[in-house]
Amino acid sequence: MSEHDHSAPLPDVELRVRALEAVLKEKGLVDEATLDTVIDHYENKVGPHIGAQVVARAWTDPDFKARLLADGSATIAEIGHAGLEGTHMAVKENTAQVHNLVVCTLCSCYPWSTLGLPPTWYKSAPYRARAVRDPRGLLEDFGVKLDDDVEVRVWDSTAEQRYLVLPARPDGTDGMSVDELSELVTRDAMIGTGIVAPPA
Amino acid sequence: MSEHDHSAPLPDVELRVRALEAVLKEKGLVDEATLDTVIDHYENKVGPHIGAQVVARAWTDPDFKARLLADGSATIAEIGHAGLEGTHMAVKENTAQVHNLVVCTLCSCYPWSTLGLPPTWYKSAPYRARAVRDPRGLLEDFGVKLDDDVEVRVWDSTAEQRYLVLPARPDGTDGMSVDELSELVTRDAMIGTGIVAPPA
Amino acid sequence: MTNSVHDLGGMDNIGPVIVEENEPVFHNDWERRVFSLTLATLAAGYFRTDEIRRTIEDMPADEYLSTSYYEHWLAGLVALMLEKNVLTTSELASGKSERDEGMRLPPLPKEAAQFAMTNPLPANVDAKVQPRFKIGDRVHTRNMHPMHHTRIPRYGRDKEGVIDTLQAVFLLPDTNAYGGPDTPEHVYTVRFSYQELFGPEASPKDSLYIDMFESYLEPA
Amino acid sequence: MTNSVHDLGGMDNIGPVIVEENEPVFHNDWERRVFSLTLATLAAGYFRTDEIRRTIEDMPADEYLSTSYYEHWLAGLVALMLEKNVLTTSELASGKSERDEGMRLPPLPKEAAQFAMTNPLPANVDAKVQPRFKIGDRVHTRNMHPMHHTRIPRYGRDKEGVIDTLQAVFLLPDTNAYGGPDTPEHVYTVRFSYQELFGPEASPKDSLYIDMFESYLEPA
Repeated sequence: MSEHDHSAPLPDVELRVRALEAVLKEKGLVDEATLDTVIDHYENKVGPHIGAQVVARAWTDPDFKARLLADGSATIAEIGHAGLEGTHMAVKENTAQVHNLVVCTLCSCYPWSTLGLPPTWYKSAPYRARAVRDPRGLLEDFGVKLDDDVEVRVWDSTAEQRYLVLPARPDGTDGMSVDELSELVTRDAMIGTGIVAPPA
Repeated sequence: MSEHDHSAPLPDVELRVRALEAVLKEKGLVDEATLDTVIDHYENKVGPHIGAQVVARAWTDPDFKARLLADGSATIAEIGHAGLEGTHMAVKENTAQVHNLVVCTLCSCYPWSTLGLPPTWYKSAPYRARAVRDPRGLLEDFGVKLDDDVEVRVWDSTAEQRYLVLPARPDGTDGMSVDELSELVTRDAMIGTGIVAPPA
Repeated sequence: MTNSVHDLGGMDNIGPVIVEENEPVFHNDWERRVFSLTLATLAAGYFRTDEIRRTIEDMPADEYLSTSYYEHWLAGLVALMLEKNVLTTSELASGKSERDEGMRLPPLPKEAAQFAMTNPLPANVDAKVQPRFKIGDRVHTRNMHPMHHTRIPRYGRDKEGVIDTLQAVFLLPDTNAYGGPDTPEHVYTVRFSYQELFGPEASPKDSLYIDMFESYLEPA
Repeated sequence: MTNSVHDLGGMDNIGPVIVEENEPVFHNDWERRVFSLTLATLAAGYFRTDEIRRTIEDMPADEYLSTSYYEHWLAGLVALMLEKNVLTTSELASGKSERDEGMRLPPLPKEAAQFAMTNPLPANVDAKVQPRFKIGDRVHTRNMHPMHHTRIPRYGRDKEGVIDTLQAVFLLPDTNAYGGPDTPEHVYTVRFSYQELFGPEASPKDSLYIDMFESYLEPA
């Protein structure tokens, strides 16, 4: 995972990527400005802060929350957060009785336009295998200990719809603004592998 | 799969085996003469020639064949071929209507005392996966083309019983002796991935 | 392919889930390049998302398990570029264009990329297909093991569930992964009890929801 | 473990079956040594066959798929020797004995090895257990995914079959793989139609026979 030392010979994978890119460019099939735009968008523009805004707004606006749960796609799009891997959205609410967890066992589908690109662990074979096999054990490893009477709902995202978990609003947040609340919301809480902790 | 060049550094696996053996011997837990006996037995004593004798005898002795199919273990033991991974034996007869194929999907169970140790392909992940998934396609790759009206029976050897296929006796072998017949019988024919060809 | 090792749901011993603190979006420049080249060629029309899912799944199983996510993308993208005759193995080896035939589409303009990344572009199709099932219907998932790409996970086959949601009409991945023919089908969210999927020792309270194309289902 | 990648039956894309002409019994001396060390320690009583099956299955999935058969044995044997406290990781690293505590059994004499390799030593147990099923009974295999070693293959779970043969009473691998407790059970050969296992597109003529311990089965 560490950056490659550029004085050492290039590993095979880097060489292959360079060759592929060089040929596609020499043939005029891809445009450098487009590649830069794509990279900039996912590296700098989208990320969990977008989902956190959606969550914080749902916590403070009952009407928005009701619409969000009824029609995730339209409601998220209405506040300007749509795009690739995020046009068809379903939002699942965590409550005292229900805990939702999202996985894509067959590849790594993820709501890019609300959470950005997924972390490596979400895309990893171990997560994809275990999230459906043993969600409660997995959640414990993530530090989420659920009471036995909480119902776990695992969403295996195998088609075009993407899932966002609406975490429970923590205690001690009365009167906080949408922006303040959104600072509390973590990426993991919107996947279901975390809960939102009360402010410190 | 080729022999290691001894002038090059030893690969990790050889080093680990040497260390394991050295420690077990230094502690006095294994005996060199026993290791040699084991290796000699499986490298030089047992092999498909034993199964071939069983098959040839079944082809020429209807009473032996009947007993073999009814009680493989006792009948093979009665002619002196028993031992580890071959004490519980079932023999399955190939006919014009039925073709049998043996696999162990979970590891590589195999009738050591009648066929010797299995070939690498039998133990390989591809064979174990495909023998149950697509036995007819697999058999074609082995050069065995079955008519559609032949019933394929695949035996997945998951417990203590080991399976031996009794291949069909080829045409053109009338009057041949047990020893002559046994020369025709291949290992693959006794696994079910081959058939016994008529004498050339 | 259907039962390749990519179908990981429910497997054991795949290793621990390792979380990297403060993980960057990309770890290396080659990951950036693979990601953006894939998106640019996908959006330009060289292939469909289901097609690259297929070519990634067709990686050898041990290689699939021992390589990283963007190595999967690279393998899938290269396989598609070769399959579509966009380029050749010789060109990939040399890093130089050697001929002019092959599939050619205009490069995706950056404005189009920007639009696709930030606007709702629904993937569903406006086909007049009546849904076979309604919310609350009990369904049985087919015991299907086709020798092609599919999106019904192995752990969810030959099981009973309940229609939870009607999503919309989308193109069936089983044909879409080969560039067509287009097969519009309703997609449902189907709820399964953990005990139905993993047996009586599984949690009696918990449920698994799987997105299912209509032809994966029959009435229970 | 139950659903590890060793449970290969029915998977796709695992690669081609490669046949080596005139293959030797062993390819290298280390294979001879791994094989004979395993047999000598097994027969001396350090572990049961089901135990080394378990430790082999517990290899990481990508390593399992990318290593050879005797590398599996080596990994399984080393894991057991450590688990049984026969030796330590430090001793394995140094190749030298460093202490005298730990499991100790007399070395297997060569005569005992010779006898075991050439004589019928039945593995079944003489327990007075009535079989629950008889030939011809229809059975349903349990939808079981226990978090331990088992020998019911994944493709054969939650399916209907017919008792073809009563074999004998053997020790259930699910407990035997941990050195006990001994659980004597009848083992049956169960016949399944290909269509039951792999769906209506599978051959209507062909059958699969799987050895099944009694507790893997319930009446259909």
